[in-house]
Amino acid sequence: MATTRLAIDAHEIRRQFPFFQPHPEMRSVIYLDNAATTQKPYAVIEAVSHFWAYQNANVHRGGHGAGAKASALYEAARECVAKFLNAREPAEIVFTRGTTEAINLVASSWGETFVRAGDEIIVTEMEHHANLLPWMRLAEKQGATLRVWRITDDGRLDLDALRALLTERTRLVAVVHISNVLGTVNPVAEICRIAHEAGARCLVDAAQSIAHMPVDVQAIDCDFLAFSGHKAYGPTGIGVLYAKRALLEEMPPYQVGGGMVRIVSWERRQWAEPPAKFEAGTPPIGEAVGLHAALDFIDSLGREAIAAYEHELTEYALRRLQEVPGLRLHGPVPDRAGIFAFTLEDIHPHDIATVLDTRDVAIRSGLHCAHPLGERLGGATARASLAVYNDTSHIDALVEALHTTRKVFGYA
Amino acid sequence: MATTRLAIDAHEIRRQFPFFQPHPEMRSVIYLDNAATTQKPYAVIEAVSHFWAYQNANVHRGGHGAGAKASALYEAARECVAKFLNAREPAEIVFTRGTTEAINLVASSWGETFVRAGDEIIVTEMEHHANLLPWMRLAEKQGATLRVWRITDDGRLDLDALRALLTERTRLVAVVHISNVLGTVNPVAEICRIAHEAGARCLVDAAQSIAHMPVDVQAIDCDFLAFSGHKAYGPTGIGVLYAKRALLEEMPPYQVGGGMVRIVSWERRQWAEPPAKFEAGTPPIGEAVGLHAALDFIDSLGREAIAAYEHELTEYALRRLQEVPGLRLHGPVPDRAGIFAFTLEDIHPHDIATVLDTRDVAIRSGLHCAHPLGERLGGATARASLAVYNDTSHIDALVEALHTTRKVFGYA
Amino acid sequence: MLNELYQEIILDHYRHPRSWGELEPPKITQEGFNPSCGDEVILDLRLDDGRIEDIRFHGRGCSISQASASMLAESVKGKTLEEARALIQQVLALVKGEIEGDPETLGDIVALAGVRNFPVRVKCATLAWHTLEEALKHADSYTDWGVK
Amino acid sequence: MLNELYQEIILDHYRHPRSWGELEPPKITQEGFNPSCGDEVILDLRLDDGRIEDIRFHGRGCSISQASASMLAESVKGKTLEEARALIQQVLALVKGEIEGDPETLGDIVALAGVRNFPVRVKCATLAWHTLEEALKHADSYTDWGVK
Ligand SMILES: Cc1ncc(COP(=O)(O)O)c(C=O)c1O
Ligand SMILES: Cc1ncc(COP(=O)(O)O)c(C=O)c1O
Repeated sequence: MATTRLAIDAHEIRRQFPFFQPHPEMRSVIYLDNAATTQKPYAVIEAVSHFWAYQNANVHRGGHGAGAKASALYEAARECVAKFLNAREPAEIVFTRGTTEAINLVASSWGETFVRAGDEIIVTEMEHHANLLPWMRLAEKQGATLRVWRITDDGRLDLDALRALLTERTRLVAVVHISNVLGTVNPVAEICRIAHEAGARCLVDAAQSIAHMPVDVQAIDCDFLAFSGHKAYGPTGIGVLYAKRALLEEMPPYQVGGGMVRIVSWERRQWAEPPAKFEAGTPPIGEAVGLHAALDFIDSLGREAIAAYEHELTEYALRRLQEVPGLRLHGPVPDRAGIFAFTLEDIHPHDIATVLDTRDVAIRSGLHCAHPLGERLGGATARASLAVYNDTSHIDALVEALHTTRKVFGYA
Repeated sequence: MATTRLAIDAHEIRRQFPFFQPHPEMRSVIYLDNAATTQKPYAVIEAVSHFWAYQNANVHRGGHGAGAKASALYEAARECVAKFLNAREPAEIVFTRGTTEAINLVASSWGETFVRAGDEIIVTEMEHHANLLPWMRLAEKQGATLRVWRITDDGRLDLDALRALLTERTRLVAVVHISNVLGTVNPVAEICRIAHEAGARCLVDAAQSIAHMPVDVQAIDCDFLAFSGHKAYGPTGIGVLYAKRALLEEMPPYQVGGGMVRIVSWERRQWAEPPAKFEAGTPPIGEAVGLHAALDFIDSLGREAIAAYEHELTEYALRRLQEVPGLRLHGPVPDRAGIFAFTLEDIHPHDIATVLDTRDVAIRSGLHCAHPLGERLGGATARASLAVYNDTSHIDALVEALHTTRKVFGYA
Repeated sequence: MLNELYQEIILDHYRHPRSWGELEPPKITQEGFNPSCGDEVILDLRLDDGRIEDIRFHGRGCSISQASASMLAESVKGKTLEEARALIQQVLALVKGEIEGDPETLGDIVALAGVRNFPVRVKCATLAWHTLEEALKHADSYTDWGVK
Repeated sequence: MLNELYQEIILDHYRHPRSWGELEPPKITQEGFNPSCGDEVILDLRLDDGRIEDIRFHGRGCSISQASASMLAESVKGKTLEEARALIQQVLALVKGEIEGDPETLGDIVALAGVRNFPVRVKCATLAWHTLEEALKHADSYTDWGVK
């Protein structure tokens, strides 16, 4: 694979990550669990440390210069996210703890206001629990109906199936951008267009796409989009809900407390404008600074370049994995993202992961928080997932370790 | 003031904080806005950086050694909090984003399950919005009644007034441990006892007490207690809900998503056990590591010693503030915590804060997210608040700057 | 620097606000609010024949926001909408340090230039002016001055 | 190290579990679940006269958890409650590395000692044993073995 043709040099990029530097206390790991969380570059760690050390203060309602500076940093992070997503304005960006909270916020605030008994919500069969359980619960609470958009046998979504599911009662289509199990890249812009034609809103779970390809909310024309900082080279404790301004205006607050209210008396309350209306209490300030640095890191490489690089690496991985006897890969081939869920002979995925771990290859095993999909696929899988710092040598090590696993379990 | 008598040496403690070290880019600040957020010691910043650099992985559902280690660190933080609060077991500790989310969780999960039309909730007149708005909203939603426990003119709570408010319909008493405006230290153990006698639950907002005095949930016998990491020398993005195990068992989940569910199929769901049941999605892992280091920092000084030191400092501040002509201090004297909300002549608090800021004394001004209390006190106030790294020289600088403020505004 | 911010004339407007209060209907009422510090300015306007026939304000907040509102009320009364809009732009530019203020045309208002060294306080000084700007935006759409 | 973990005997129990399945009622059913990896073991027991008269298991999970359950079922069948409880303690101690296992008395079970070097997998090995421990805790409170 001619990585030189591409702007991305994974070896050079790894130098920007302490996790990949030799360290006396740590064994060096081939990290292929990026769908769970990514490692953090020095730039992110240092931005956060610098904030705690020298810039720390609470935001909102000033009083002193340090507070004003911290508020400015926090709002600069919001502007950075708005630009990163091509939102129309920073007010469309609400900071949350992560993807899960962002979707819970929508299900609770928007859902309980606009979804009524007899209405319908469409979720796909490949959703992560984060984009499934909130809708299941909302449907139960409101007496609405959950419609499941089944996947095809090769792990894709069929747009005609969506058209057949949509009715005039459909309020929302909830769809993952890239499946965290199958690696399927869903045509979210088309899905939004079809949903809108039927008068439904569309929410896109971008947890797995945000760090791996360009994500433009105006091009997709989604109503809501969610992602987590920690899967995009940023810290935990922060995520983003993007929502169209008009929706945020008509949604009631989610959590209530300080900072999201203009006036409170025993008789009346007046909420703040969005996005403040949805950010009760002290927000994740240091984490927002870290997310800002993480998105700058991604932009320093270029999302087109990242996508192209990871695409080539994915093609390589598909070729190499298919060489392993008894390996059964889920999800579409060849057109897919760098997330590979598989089984190997009758070896339980936890055992695969354990053997790989002894070879310092870090993957994940289980149902990957997508149980209904897991059932459809026949149970637990082992999952390797790529990020921009991985290269072909990591795939080689993975394949090598899979051969070892076969041997340990007595396969020739 | 004979600081030598005490184990606390604030000057020595400040050496543990980068914020108080000379720095080429920063002016050194006399930081008296600790009720908003505290500064962070090196130990916390380094624990967090070390985690991001070398220990980072997602928790839950292992697969590799790094994930197991990160999970162990996350659960060790929970154990640390449990010990710190003297909870019966780590399962009584739920990690949240902060105090605000913790109370929203209780109001939503416990409140919507156990508070019915006609029931009553008692909140005090000195509550922060975080312990007020969730109950206002719950009362509206459920058709319950909010009863306001008024403060006395010297800013205290009268227990007989509580007894008079309690009825057999009272489900909850929500009370702040230390008022973030008045500095009042409320007798929460007695309040819980009285509430329990009437068959009500009691929630304690410990945001302002957690870093300043011993807080023992078994001694207080509260049903719920909440605090934020960032006000206890830890990072933003993390806070704690303590709740008695039996309550957590009978409460439904708050947010739903990955990690808080055992089984999900299209037909059925089975929630995980507490505390996992209340921690949907990727939790604030790095932040938990930071909170662990922060509580270790507090314990390294000793909470009794901190309380004794801050008590002496508070006495000194009360004496010195009373020397400033035209200064009107709110809250009880002398028996109170180191939070001083005041007005000065007819000078607007924002102007006081601005003048102080030019003298590098950082305080806060406004209504401090406690609007109903603010109304009672006659509007905005300036607020100075102490932490363990402050000393008498800081109080002197504050008083000096207040004299300057008088002069700028034409007072002799 | 402090003395520039808190000039005598500012404190005088703060302590003795001009045109304080509310107008009787019919009127236009426009509320201004600074969420970052809680300052509030409410303007009551009566327009007639393309002019600001009368104006009052009330509100609460720091000396800068209230003095600025007082100066505004004093200076725009009697002006045409066009003149008022031009003045708003001039004051905003002054406060942000984009132009130097001419005491001849601006009068007391030049004192607001003192906020330039206090970035956090710029919003206090501009609050009333942005509020008026907002009120005048809708001026053409009012048929009856008493009802919005 | 790996070869110690995945000994032939473990793989054999994994692939050919002994006593797999469910009992007909009356029986005691106890479910065991490892939330950190999702492993599941369900034990069906019939007690009689202070003895484990019959036992079956089913579940899903890794080779360690399933092999361990299979070994458990094979070894405790016919034992008195007291003997079973003693065996549980012995196995837990073995797996945690507190004692060395005696192949004479433990048989295949000694193979479980291989998890010692894999802290994350210890819970897989102990799952079935903790599940049995839990089931026997309630043993005295059952009057009718078919109903809990
Ligand atoms: C008494 C009190 N309760 C609750 C809060 C809210 O804490 P947080 O903003 O960290 O959620 C604060 C802090 O502002 C407080 O002082
Ligand atoms: C597709 C998808 N959605 C949502 C989530 C949940 O993200 P978080 O745990 O950061 O809230 C994940 C990550 O596990 C994911 O892969």
